[in-house]
Amino acid sequence: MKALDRYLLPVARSLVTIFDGLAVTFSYLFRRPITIQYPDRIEKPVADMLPERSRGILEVDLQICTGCSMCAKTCPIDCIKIEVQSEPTTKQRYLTRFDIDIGKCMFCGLCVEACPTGAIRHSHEFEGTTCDVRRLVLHFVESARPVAKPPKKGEEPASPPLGSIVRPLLGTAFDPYRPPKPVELPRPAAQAAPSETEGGNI
Amino acid sequence: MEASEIKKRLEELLSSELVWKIGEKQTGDGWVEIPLEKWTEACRLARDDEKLLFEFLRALSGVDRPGENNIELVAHLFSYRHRHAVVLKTKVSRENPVAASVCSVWPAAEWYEREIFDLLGVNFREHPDLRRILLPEDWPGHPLRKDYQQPASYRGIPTSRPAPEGSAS
Amino acid sequence: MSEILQSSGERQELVLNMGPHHPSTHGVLRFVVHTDGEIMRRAVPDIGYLHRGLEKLAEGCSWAGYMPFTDRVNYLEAMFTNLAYARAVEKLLALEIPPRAQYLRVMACELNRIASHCITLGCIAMDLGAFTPFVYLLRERETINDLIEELCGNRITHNYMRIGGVAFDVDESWLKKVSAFLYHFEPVIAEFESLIVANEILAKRMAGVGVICAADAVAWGLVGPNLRASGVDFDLRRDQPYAAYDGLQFSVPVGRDGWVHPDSVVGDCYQRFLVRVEEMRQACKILRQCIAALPSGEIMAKVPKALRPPRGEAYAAVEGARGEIGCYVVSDGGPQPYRVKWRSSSFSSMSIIEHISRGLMIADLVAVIATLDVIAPETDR
Amino acid sequence: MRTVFEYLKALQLEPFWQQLLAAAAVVVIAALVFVVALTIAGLLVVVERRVAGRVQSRIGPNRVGPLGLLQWLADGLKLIMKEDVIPAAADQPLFRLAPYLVMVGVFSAFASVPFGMYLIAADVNVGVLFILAITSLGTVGILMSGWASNNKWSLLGGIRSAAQIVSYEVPALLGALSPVLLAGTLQMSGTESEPGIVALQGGWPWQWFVFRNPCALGAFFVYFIAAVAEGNRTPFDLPEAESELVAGFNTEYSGMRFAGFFLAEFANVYLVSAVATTLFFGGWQVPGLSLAEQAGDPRWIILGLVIFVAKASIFCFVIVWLRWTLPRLRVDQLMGLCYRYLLPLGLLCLLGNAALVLVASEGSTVDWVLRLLTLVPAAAVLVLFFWRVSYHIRRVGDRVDLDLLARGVKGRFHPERHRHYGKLASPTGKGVTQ
Repeated sequence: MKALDRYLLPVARSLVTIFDGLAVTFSYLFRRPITIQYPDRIEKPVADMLPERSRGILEVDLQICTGCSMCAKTCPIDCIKIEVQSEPTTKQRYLTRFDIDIGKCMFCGLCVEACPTGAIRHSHEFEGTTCDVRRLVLHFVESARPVAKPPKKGEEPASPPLGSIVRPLLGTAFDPYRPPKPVELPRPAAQAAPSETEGGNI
Repeated sequence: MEASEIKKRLEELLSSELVWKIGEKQTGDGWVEIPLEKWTEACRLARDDEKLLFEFLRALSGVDRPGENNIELVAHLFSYRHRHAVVLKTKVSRENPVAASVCSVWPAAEWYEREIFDLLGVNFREHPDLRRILLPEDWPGHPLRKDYQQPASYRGIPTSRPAPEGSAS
Repeated sequence: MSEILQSSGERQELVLNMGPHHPSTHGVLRFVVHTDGEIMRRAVPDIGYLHRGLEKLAEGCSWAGYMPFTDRVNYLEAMFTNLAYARAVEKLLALEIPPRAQYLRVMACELNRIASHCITLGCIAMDLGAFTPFVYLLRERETINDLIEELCGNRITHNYMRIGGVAFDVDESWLKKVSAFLYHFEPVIAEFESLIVANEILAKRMAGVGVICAADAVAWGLVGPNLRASGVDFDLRRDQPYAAYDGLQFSVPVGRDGWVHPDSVVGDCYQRFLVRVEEMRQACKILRQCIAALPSGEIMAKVPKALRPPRGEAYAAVEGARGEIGCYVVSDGGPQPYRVKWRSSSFSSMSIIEHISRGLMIADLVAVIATLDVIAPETDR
Repeated sequence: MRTVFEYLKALQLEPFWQQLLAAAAVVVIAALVFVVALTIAGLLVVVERRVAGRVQSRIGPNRVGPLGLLQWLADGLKLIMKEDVIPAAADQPLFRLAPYLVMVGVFSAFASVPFGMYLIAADVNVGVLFILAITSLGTVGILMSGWASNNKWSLLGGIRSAAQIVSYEVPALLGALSPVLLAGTLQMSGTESEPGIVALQGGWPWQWFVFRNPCALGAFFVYFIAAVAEGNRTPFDLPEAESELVAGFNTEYSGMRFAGFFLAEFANVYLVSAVATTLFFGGWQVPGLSLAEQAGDPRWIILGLVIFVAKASIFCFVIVWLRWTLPRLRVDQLMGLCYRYLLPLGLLCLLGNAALVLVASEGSTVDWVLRLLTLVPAAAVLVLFFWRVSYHIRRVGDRVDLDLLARGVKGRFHPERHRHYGKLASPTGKGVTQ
């Protein structure tokens, strides 16, 4: 009988298990599919769907950036470059360059933790496709801006909505690459002071 | 068994004086220093002895110490039956790094030693199949050495991408 | 066609090049397979295609700056590699971790274990021809990834743990979402079992194939589910408890003869498959206990900003989804790690494939690779 | 006036014009059948991807044409425009010839598939034999493509498929012999004057050959499993097992040639289901009407066509459904199944049929007992199946669209909608319905 068992038992087992497996797959014909038909058939843009802590493309709120370049120091792959030039006459320090190379950034979030005033933060943007790798370097400073004072506890300025700073910089995938315009210091006096760059380890 | 008892046991088996060391502030793991010529014998005893039974080679790693001009071979051992662990270390000179292979003791060591040969350049005697495991056969140099210079290109392929104009570094 | 049939003494041998771009080698692995018709003489693995030099990279980063790189050691188990590195450095610093952080670490790891097992079990079923279970488990994995994304901001490369604790805290709504997921997921495991686990074709394809006895498993350094499937009852979480595991009750599944299918032997592919299905259920049990017993309090120990661990070395091991993930850290007192060595489970399970591949058929080699759960990035680091 | 040629003969033209018109009629009918088979194969590709999608809780192609029904046209165009690469070291003539052989093997078998009462290209009196013979021509094509693409994987794929198709011919034939035995003729369709296999069956299930006696039911299973294996469909799709042999014998093919293999595979799926409905499930017979009534009114013939297509598509669904549920067999298990299980079962059913035909003459009480003996268990299995399906839906919850992050999107995991939301998971609590 042993041989007969070895011959017939697999048949019985396979009939039962295949029957049950087919029942499971057949039951899925009556359930709703879970596909999100990105990018066109979704109720709201995906950036609004992402959770609050989601780490998207970095953006910098220059109103509260004190130019301390703590973020540039903690970044393990040095993809943040900051230049602060001081106006010789008025000793006012100006932010003349704040670039983040999103092509190298690995969205680890260490810079956001290191920033004392919370100027740099992760937006929920992720659609940063471009045809030119040079456009992946985001230049946040167009014209020299005076470096902000660290805000007092009470009255921080209202921070712009998440993603509003970086979305115009990203533009669309087919925008041509335009080299950033060199940023000059505002020149109350006649000649421009020699620039001494501090911070931003190259 | 505690680390010190294991060391004493090893000393009895090897019948030679061994040194037990630990980090600067007594934090981290301590290890037992084994002279290079007794390395295979110590490993075999550690595996076969009734009281030790280290049949599981957890990890075999190499640490390059150009300061003391040697390369350390670090073996983390563990015993499933006695549930205790030990760290054995030996030093290989940096000029002609040759060590005895422990493949005969643990088959797992075969690939670990091939990796140490590949990344640190330590040759192992009587290793069944010593050749590079991770890097291509004709890769110049051993990357994990402290004085390793990354070659500019390999067979005409540049090994680093120039940062796009305007990027940080 | 002449170069195909290399004559090697008595019978000609077909040398097949399986990989590096082959559908059943997960990631980029290559096997030079010497076959005689369908039966394999030897399958020589060739690794290194995904070697990124993570150990060399550590010598260039600061202690805290290396944490994002630990996610990339094994992209399916980012939490476990984070935890291994964090525990190694904490061992060097002799740091005391607040209990809430310990429980958060356990919860994050168990969620990651379920996600990793979903991929593994799905891949095993897909490699043997059944594509649907893979999609079901991927759908569940999407839900876990959403949970983790809400916890730490990233779906795969979490970078959630810090030396001395965790980066983000959880609130009540997140715990409720995890509970809702558990209520939803446990019946899905039962459905997966009725769909494919007991399936006679799958059982016939895996029972008695690629048998690894306990002695071989230990000698070749197999760990985790592969080791337990070979009958060795060892689990780091229970036998050397770390984080908050000592207070939790869970059973460790171990392979045994005739489990679910009479032809199945200890240490064969089918046992490795079953051990992982049972481990998913145990991970749910652990998650339930963590939700109930989550203490309140700090989530980060006091750690100086510029970290300089004292000179010395430390090895910390964590029970990952594929077994023990060890991180051996050497410090010379400087701001940068002197040497970091990753003990990866895929490296050792890859080395045993050549040993057990004699006499298997090509279809069995696919089953062996899938059940040993070899991941290319973790093998090459 | 049953066939086109009788109609032409009635025109009494001179013999020259007579033959010319007959030849033209043959060409037109052949082209018609080929176009019908191509569109059916194309539609089947879309049906498979939709069913696969739905089974895997995703959507499947729904963008090209209404409900994605024109997707196969889009694929066809893409494949036509794609570059048709021929490997340098390939055996050129064989490489080019292989897809045509495989297509000829499958599409020519559609000649004797009875879509309706008179709607059959060639109702030859050896219909069943013709179909089973011509489909094995595909083996030559597959072997040729395996060898010619000078690729080790395709070689393995080609050899495996040759072994598989040849060995599964035998059980397929045995399975197909039972209805031939019950009908007493090889002719597929036939009319009331010269009865064929479909004509001898009735419209109602108890009149079908499959429920004539338990052995006939067994013969159906043997035929169906063997025919699925011959079509290289899962769980027997060894020759192009993606995970092992990359893509088996059609690894090196691209563009129109790959489309040839692809359409041939799906045409074969429809062919198998068409033959299964004809032999076992009373093809185009309209239930409740005798043959004479059906022959009289063309509307009944159209209804017969609809019934035939419905039954055939049920079997197509089953073949597609098998593919997305079952894993793949290993080569030796595949051969073992054929010789150790299908062959003996096929022989047993054939002998059983022969004996029962002797014992139970048409319409006698023994005959009715045998019919009930097979119809009742089959119905019971069906009811059990649907109960099991509802059990699976109840167990995991009828709707898998729980949207965890309340992204307001229909298709995800909604924790709020989960019936146990709000309560923290109890440490020892089991799942919802364990």
